[in-house]
Amino acid sequence: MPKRKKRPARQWRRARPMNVIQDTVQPYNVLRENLARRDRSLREKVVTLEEAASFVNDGTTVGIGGSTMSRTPMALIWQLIRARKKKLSCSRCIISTDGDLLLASGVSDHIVSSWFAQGILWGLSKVMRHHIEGGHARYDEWSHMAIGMRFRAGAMGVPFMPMRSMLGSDVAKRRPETKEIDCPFTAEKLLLVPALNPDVALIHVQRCDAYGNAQIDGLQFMDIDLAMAANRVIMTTERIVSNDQIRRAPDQTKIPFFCVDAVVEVPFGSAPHECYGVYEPMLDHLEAYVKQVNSDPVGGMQKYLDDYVYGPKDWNGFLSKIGLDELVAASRRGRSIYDD
Amino acid sequence: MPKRKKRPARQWRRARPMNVIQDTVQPYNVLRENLARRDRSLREKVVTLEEAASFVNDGTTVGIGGSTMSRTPMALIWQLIRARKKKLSCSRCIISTDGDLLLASGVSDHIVSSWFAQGILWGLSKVMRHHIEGGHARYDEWSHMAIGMRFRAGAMGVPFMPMRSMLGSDVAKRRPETKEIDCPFTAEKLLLVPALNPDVALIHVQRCDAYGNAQIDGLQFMDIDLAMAANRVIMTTERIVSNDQIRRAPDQTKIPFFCVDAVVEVPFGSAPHECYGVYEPMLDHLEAYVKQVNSDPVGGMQKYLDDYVYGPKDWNGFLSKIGLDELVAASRRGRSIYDD
Amino acid sequence: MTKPHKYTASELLAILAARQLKDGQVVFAGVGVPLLAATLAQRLHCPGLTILFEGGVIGAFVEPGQLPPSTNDQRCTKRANMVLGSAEVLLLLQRGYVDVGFMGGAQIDQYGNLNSSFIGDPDHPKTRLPGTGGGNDISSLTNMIVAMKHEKRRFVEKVDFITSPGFIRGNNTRAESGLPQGGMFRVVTELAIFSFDDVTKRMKVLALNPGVTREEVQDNTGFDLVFNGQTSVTEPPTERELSTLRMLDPDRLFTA
Amino acid sequence: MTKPHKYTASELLAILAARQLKDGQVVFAGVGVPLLAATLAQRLHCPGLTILFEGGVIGAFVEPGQLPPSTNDQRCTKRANMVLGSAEVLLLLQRGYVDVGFMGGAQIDQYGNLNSSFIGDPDHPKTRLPGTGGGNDISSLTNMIVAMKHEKRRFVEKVDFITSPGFIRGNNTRAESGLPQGGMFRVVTELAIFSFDDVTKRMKVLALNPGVTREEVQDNTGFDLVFNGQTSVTEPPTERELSTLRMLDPDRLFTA
Repeated sequence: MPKRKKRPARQWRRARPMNVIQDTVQPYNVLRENLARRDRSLREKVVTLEEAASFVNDGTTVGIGGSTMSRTPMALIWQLIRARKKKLSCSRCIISTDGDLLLASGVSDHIVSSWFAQGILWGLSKVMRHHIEGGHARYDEWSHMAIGMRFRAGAMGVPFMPMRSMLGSDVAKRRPETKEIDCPFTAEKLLLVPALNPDVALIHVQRCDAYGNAQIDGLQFMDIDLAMAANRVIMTTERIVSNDQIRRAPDQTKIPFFCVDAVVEVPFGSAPHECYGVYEPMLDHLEAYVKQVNSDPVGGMQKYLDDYVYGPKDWNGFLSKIGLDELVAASRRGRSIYDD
Repeated sequence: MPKRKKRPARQWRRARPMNVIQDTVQPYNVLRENLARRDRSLREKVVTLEEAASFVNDGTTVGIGGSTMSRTPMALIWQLIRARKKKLSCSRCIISTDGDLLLASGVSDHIVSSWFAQGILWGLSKVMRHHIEGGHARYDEWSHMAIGMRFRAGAMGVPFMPMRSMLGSDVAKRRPETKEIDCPFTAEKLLLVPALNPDVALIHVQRCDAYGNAQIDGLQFMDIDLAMAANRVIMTTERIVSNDQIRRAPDQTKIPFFCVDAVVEVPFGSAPHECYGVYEPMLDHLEAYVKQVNSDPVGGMQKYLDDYVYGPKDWNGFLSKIGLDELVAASRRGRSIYDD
Repeated sequence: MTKPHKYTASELLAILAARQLKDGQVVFAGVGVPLLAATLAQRLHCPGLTILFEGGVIGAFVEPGQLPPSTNDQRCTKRANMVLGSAEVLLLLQRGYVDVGFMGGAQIDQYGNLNSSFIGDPDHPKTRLPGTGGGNDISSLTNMIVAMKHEKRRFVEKVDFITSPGFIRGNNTRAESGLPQGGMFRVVTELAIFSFDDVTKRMKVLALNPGVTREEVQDNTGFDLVFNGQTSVTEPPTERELSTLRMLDPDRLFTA
Repeated sequence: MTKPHKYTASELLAILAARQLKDGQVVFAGVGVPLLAATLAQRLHCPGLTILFEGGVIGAFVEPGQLPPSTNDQRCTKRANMVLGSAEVLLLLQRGYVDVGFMGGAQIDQYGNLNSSFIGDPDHPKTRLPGTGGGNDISSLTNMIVAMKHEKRRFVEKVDFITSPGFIRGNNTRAESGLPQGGMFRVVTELAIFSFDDVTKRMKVLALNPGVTREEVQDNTGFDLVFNGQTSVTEPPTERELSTLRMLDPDRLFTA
């Protein structure tokens, strides 16, 4: 059993009260003024991972792209942990081992999601259970579509979206932020879910140019709405390509440059999760991780953070610890999606 | 000046009353039951243009894909005219010479759109003016985004979308179908626009398979929402490709097969309008058309219908009348979008 | 072909679940047994079955031995007809394009309500479960088939928390809650197949699995089951069903 | 370089409109003079100008001599940064990504309201105009520059119909109508450049075009214009502006 290290004090603070900013709809004029102040001009915005993480302020709201073990902006999360960020309120449609890392490191004490475990293969996350059941952090549960509708309302610049699920369930009963209405057109019952406009979105893509024009292959999850909804977007990319390449197929651009505030080229930036068409999840690493942290959600997790996050010199150092064999095998499987 | 032929009586009937079906939100259970009855299985559905047009019933509501002079499902409209359809209520984000044809032929007496003329190059449509000012047909004007939000609500299975334009204008004042509310979250004024679920959508694409899985290159306008919103979709395509080709790049499929009820392969199916990457508008033909019909919106139009719609043996016969030179030139310009 | 073969409880579950699907249907399948069972049905009696995954996949055709570890992985998209956003694929349920939702369950009650959120008091839970994912959306918006393990602690009179609504408190309470469409259609376990009473919306036994008695089902259930005269006995898995299933999941990822 | 050159009224309009744009802005441009003027600005003082078109285009870079006949044509997309749906591009206005809306106008009033729907009584119109297109959305949601011909029948005290809202009835009536953002910023004609009073929101003369008098502007306007002491005189088109413009529109599609 790994030695239990003294954990930093911030990890133990109590969950914040209900009226955190992720629960409240930002007034339209505030949203507009925030956006008017952003530099939306066509300009290069390539930075280092360290610089990118420095743009995330403690106590702010963070939307995380991808879903479960796919296109997770893992390098950015890894860097936020190394930078000892605090009290971030994080939203993601489905959150996986990245949620463990955020809670256990003390970076986040509030998760907004529809599903939180390491992965369906491994049952419950003991790390999540430790933090949520212990009251050290909050996990606000919404239906998967509700998370999508909240980002969509945020992306569209409206305060809510109407929807027809969650009604009648206890999921809605525990979300006082929603409003049940009788439709003014049809008198049907509808649920209105509030817009979610995170202070910053973290998104990983297969390729983008130095301005932030991004192409996403395969599963796009909710990343487009998230990018449009957020007040800032930090984008990591497997590869930076020329603006000429982007302009040759403009209908393949999924996120336009003017919603992107920083671009970082990070090969394997979703490791140990997958990046569509580039690599599949690194399941050997993940299985060892799950075994270690679920057997000891405090000490095992701290040891993982020490060994894999705080320890390595840089992101390539982290990748080296996963190991070349697993990176090569994951890449081979990743590319196989295009074998047909 | 062309001889004025006797026009069919149906062209002269008065506009229908305000409560046509395009103005009312369909109850959720009705929408669901209509959809439950559709055969959504993976099956081949290739038919002829004549068969496709026969699926459109008189007096129903029709959503038209593309915008202005782009990817207009012109062959389908041409066939609806030949089949002497009546009293269709037609919606399109921006309607162009197709609107002239629909009104003058008597196929439609009700247009729902944001803009109606032949094209910005040619000023006002005298054909539109003749029919609308004369009270022979109705043109309901919405903002461009409102048309989009109405299709979107229809596509999402909700009765309305909230939006922030049209407020304060006379456009909204003339649309009693809208509802102005104070937002239950922010107390801001919002406009709710009702869902639009046309009985049938007419959509033209660059390629699809025999099941209806469609790829759309370039400008997609509102076609995806329209396809999801409609109770039936009739799709014409420049080319039918194999399902294997579709499955090799599933992230390029823009409309899924199960919303499509009929597929017709019609090369140059948008002529004389453009089809992105395949051909540009046939401006010589259009300019001659505009000159003829704007100088005589009744007789000139009837002559055009006789010569170009009723007269030709089939769609290729219509294309022959446009002329090979113009088709080749338009195709050359069309493909040039990919020259970079 | 109908003589008994050796099979595990989870193999039986997958095969009986697969039999519930009809060719030509559009099915929204969760990961695990549902994904496997839908894929099995597609290889057997439903070549025209359209499988949707929550990650954003339409018309999937999962490869043998390449089962995805979640419905958000690229493996789900191999030879699919369409890949789209995850809000978009969930909206297909709301619009009505889906015939059947097909999920697993951690805890179910007599009205088919599912709990995957909390064991105990939600404010001070004994166990915080992962949560709804798309489960709430699927069960709110379409007809449901649930495949799950049959244990007394999983089949309870009233779930601690309604994550994914079945018929709420029975009768018309589902529609009155704002859910006029869909509802529980079938529950499949290793012991029996269940449907729901047309009026009361209580769970009833439709068919017993081979070799299972009424008493055995009732003993493993935390509420009184409705039995009626039409309870039949299910045909055991055929050799073709078993061999196809084992070809699809050779590593026994979901049929351990 | 500042000595006078020969130019047409529409060339002057395009050049003066182009000068209103600033580098780094995101501008939503309508077809015709706005498209041409935005493209001209991009070739002159605004290399980093981002041009949006209603058909669904972000970051367009229209080629000389290849001006599109509408903003829904493929020519708009050549060497663009992104092509997207037309509802999506309009929603960018609502979310707030756009700095300037840039349109033509058929009829405008003293509060900057535009009419492109009806001449006369809307129930029995003398002329049914094409309608709003995206005009209502653009003018409702962002700051507007309007480039139009200056005629008395086009500059009226009160438009017959508010298609695209300016400041409605002046003062705070725009915000009170539910439009707290945006509004008329500039009107550019072949006679003068106009802005709007901060308080009353009435149109005022900002600068006279070369050789144009106050009286000439007032005589061609159907309402009393506000003049104040700061009215300046605009620099005439430079040779570079004219030659670039003529390179872009050699067929005089929009500068006849």
